[in-house]
Amino acid sequence: MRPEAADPLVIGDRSWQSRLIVGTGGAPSLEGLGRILAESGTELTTVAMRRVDAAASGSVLDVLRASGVQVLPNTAGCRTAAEAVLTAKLAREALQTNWVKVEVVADERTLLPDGLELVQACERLVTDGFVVLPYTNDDPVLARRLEQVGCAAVMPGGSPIGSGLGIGNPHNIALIVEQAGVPVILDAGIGTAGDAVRAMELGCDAVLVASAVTRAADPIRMARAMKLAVLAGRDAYLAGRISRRYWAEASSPYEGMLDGMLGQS
Amino acid sequence: MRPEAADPLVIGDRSWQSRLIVGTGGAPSLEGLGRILAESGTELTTVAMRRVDAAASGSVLDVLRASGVQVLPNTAGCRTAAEAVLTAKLAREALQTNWVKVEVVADERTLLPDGLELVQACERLVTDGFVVLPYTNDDPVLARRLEQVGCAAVMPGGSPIGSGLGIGNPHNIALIVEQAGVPVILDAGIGTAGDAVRAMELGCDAVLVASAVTRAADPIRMARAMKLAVLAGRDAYLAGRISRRYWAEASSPYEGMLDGMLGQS
Amino acid sequence: MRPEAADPLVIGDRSWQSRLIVGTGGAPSLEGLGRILAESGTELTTVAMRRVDAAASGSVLDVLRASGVQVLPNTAGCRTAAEAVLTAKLAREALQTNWVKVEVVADERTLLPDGLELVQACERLVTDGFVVLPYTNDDPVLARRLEQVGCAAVMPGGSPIGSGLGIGNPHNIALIVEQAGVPVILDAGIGTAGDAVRAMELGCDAVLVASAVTRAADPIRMARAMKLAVLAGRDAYLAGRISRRYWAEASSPYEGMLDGMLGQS
Amino acid sequence: MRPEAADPLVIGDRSWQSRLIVGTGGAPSLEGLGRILAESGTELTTVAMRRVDAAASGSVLDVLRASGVQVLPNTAGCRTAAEAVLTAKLAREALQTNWVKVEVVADERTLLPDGLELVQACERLVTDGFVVLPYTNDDPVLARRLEQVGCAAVMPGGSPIGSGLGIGNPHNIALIVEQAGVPVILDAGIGTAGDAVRAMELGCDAVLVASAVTRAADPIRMARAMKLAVLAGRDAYLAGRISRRYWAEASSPYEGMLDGMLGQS
Amino acid sequence: MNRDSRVQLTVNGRPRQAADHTTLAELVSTISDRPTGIAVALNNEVVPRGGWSEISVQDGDRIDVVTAVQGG
Amino acid sequence: MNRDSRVQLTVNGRPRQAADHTTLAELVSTISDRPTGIAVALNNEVVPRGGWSEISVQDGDRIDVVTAVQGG
Amino acid sequence: MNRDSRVQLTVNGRPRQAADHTTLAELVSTISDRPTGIAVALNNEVVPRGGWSEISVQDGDRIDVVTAVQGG
Amino acid sequence: MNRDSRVQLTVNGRPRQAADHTTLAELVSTISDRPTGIAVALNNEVVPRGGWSEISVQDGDRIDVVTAVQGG
Repeated sequence: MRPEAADPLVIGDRSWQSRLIVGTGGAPSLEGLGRILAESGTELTTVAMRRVDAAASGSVLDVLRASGVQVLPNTAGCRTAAEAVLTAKLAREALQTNWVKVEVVADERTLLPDGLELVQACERLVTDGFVVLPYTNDDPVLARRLEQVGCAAVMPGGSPIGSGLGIGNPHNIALIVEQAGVPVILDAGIGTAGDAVRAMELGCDAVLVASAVTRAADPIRMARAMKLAVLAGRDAYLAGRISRRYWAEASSPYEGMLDGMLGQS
Repeated sequence: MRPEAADPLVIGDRSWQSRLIVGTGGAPSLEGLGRILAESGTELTTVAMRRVDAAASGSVLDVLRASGVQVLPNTAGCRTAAEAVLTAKLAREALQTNWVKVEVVADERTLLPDGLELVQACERLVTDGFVVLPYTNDDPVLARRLEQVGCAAVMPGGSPIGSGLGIGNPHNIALIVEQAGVPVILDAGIGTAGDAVRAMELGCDAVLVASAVTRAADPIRMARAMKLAVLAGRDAYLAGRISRRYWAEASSPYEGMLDGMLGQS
Repeated sequence: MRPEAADPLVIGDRSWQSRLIVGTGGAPSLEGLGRILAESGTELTTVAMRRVDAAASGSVLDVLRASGVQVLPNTAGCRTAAEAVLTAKLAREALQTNWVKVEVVADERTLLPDGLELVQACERLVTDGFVVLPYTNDDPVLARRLEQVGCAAVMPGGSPIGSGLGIGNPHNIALIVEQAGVPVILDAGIGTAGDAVRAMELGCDAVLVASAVTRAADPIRMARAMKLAVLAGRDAYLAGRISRRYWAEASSPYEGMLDGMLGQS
Repeated sequence: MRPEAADPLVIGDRSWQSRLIVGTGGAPSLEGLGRILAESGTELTTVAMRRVDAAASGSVLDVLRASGVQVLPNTAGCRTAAEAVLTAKLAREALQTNWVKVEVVADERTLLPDGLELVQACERLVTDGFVVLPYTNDDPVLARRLEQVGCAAVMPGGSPIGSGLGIGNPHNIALIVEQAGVPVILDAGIGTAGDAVRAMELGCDAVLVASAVTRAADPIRMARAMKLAVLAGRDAYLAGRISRRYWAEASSPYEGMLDGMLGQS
Repeated sequence: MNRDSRVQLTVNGRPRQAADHTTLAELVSTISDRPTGIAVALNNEVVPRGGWSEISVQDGDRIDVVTAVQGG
Repeated sequence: MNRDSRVQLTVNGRPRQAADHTTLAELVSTISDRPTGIAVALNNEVVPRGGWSEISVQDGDRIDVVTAVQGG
Repeated sequence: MNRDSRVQLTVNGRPRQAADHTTLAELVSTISDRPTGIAVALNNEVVPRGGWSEISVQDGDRIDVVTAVQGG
Repeated sequence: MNRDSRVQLTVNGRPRQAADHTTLAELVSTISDRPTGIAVALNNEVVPRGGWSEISVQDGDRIDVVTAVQGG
């Protein structure tokens, strides 16, 4: 009678109860990050790989360990397949995980994925034994190609990273969901809880948020909003919404009305 | 640390923890209704007033009593102020409550409220001591007038009753919220959880759903979706979403990138 | 073979070839106004009534006379039915026309019509022999009521005056068009040519623009854009658009494809 | 004073007065096609290449010759770069033109372009001396890549071919326009005149329509609607629309109002 | 004479006869036995439950007995 | 005595004095010389142009002289 | 012997026989008499019109004769 | 002579000198003391932690020491 318990998110050989993935970018502090993760209920979170900064105090890894949240390294910032592959291998060595969220972006203004480089990177990483989750655009054809080269999930963006513009093209997301044989994770562009619900109602299997939570005025509360939003959207998707009607449809019965009581009586 | 506890919905001299009002119309059975109400977490629900049907077995009132949910009679089906006033008085007598959701609709195809009749009905009922919650359209001017005649809340429709078209004009709802000195309850037109979140993110104080839940393929699950959606939307509204940007904004830092590693090195 | 010739806009006992009404407000100068009117092809334009300003040089009436454009006085700025009625009578005396666009707004921030005052003003003016064109909101019920009291057209706003937000609730405009027995003129909120096309495609009989033209960076060019937009929208409405499809539909034939030529041959 | 005369569409070394390209697919008859082309004012139209059908009476080429409209062969139906290249070469031989609209679609349900195959086809055709106009999706990164390999224009789809869903993601089209150094032609998905205006208002240089015209209830009238829509949209884009405002902005002056006349006087 | 002792009513929109001097309480009891949740309008005016036994129906009266149903 | 021969008016919202027996036509001519396009309200009632020369202003009168301006 | 003098082709996707030494020009003329607007691919390579009369089909050849049709 | 015993490196994108025969392990220890969560690329090839103490840096080597940070 607890439906969530029977409805895990499954990617590759792992599964989670939560369908919300939280990116760690933009959190005001490591302490704040820990509270965000806790409130969000997430079980999986992304990190970026960067050169060690000797001046940095504390490590995001300590926070994640304390939170019991699994880590998913990404290749944020990479512009070519070669960079992404190297970054993935460094992440594997540093974090002892063969899971990677592959990002290969084309320019800094849009941070949109470069489809051609992305496919190359994913092919090479799959061959090298990685479990590959690519950040892609909302092109159903590219999503299918990524699945064909062996990706374990596809992560289409709703709109540019950090833009908060939500899901720019719901039709494309629906097309991706319809054809996909692997989980679809809506990534990038989420601005508020309504966007996360929308993604889930379109049939996405999970949602990744970062800036929408970490840069909200009250990140802790927004973390909870997102947790609830993903649950609400999943339930609504499974519950099967009513169809849209041009005209109204009364929810109260006509029988037994007092018509005729007044005036015309 | 339980923010909901500090954030009740207050109308007139009553308050509730839940911001979801569930209309009882359209439920497949009385037993089903009871389960829907329980799953939704609602504390307030609407009923219509009709002539006694001797053939009816069981009463919605028994279900509500068992559920511990408060009853809010409406004047569904009324076409004039006079009909609405009489219906409200009958409801007061039958249900021993001076609360009433006033509906005065103009025609059966759209079930849209008749603003002129509605204002008259509300004025008379307020004078007669009722706590009046009018179902109105999304006109900010009419909403203000209803508040001026003493209504305890305003209940603008998002789109025609039962249409599932969601919030047709978010700008108008935002204008109503901005000016209102009484609670704003989004009523009518909700089709799925995303619409409920949207309403709350616009700043509405509560949401009323009926068909969206009772006529969903799985009403129980949709009831839960709505419960979560209202919580998510409220949290997101209070958390303060990020602003929308035309361009992307990286959530990963640029410092420490491996640029220069490859090719150009 | 010139369909426009057979498709006049008819209101009351007058008719026009152009379905674009241009408000004169906001024009940079009287000379500029003359050029805007000429480029727009309009045959009907609104003016407001104000106390004579002795310092004013030239008069909008001279421009209209030179342009051969008919004048439609409005009651802009009025807040009550009484003010609107007096303003209409002054306009009738000054301009020798019993046509009037009735505006009764509720507040200065939204300039949205006050439905209750509006209906009263229109009833009185119709009784007094005026041809009444009310600026109303997008409520189908109010539009019907205005028609019932004898208005010669209804002029629903797409969004607040001067906002440029376009048509906030196309569904409501469609409902108004569907039920109306008098012409429907989309008034207020038009921001650009696309909004005017949209209005006409929804079945509106005409469009009124003011700020969208007079405050555009290049008002003359925008005047022409609006002229073309109204023609385009009218044609598209009458031509009957294709229906929307979820999937693609090829416009090129499948027969005779070279499939089999390559690879698999 | 005829601005159109000074605002030609320029692609490669050719230029046109009309910014509307009409696809010939779906026309009810060759005679009907001739009238559609005439009414649309187009100067450029697409044809597909297919095996000769001995049973066919008349040829689309005769219609185009009689209309004086230039022909742009496409590679509709091709699924691989190799097919597209061969089809382009056949078109060049048959029609004595080195211009080609390159289509490489990934599947028949969506007819969406296959970005990877498309880039390959375009690269080879540019090298072979073609003037290449690729039908692409709305991904700004892919559009830029196509420009980099030497395409003379880019033709992003608004939504799936023949769907009539309009422009699914205006933000992406705006991003493509902003970065493009070659003309941007909105291709695919146009359903009605409003969509064409929208495309031009986003800054597209031209619009291609086929089904929206040829399959409309009245194709001749819709052809004219599209002609006017493209002109209107171009003018509106160049004229510089007013900005959007949350609140109203009066177009009538406040000075000289009769306030104080009534009631409060 | 027997005929004089009966009155013609409209009850919940339908014609109905009743014995003269029938009280509202008696009439309502033939329609519903719910102790609560019922209201009665006599010629479009609400009659509180406490008054039902004190009012006798009269010829031509219109009586409506209503309750709450699912709706809204 | 001089004082008695003048009246106090409100013209277009501003206080103004005029000689006694001044007609509306005379008053309007000091505000606008347009032969058309003008209307006058005397104490919130429209006075047709034809009546301007027949009506004299009286002390306390409120006169509004309006015309069309750009708007709407 | 008669049999030796014929070749087996695939023309526009369908099997077809032709006399040995048949030129492309002769073959095309049986499919279309348009003087322009036609192109021919021989085994997936375009053959310009000028070469049609100089090339004879050979057994197993695949010939496609295409033209423009409504589309796109 | 002293100079000969030092090598010139690029460490995390910046020039740096080190004593000849310095191992990767020694070099990394000057940058981070984290026992886990660190990876090293030597001339764009990952060197597993187990190999750090067996490899000595050489003149011109490029070494990157990376870890996880907030992002994505």
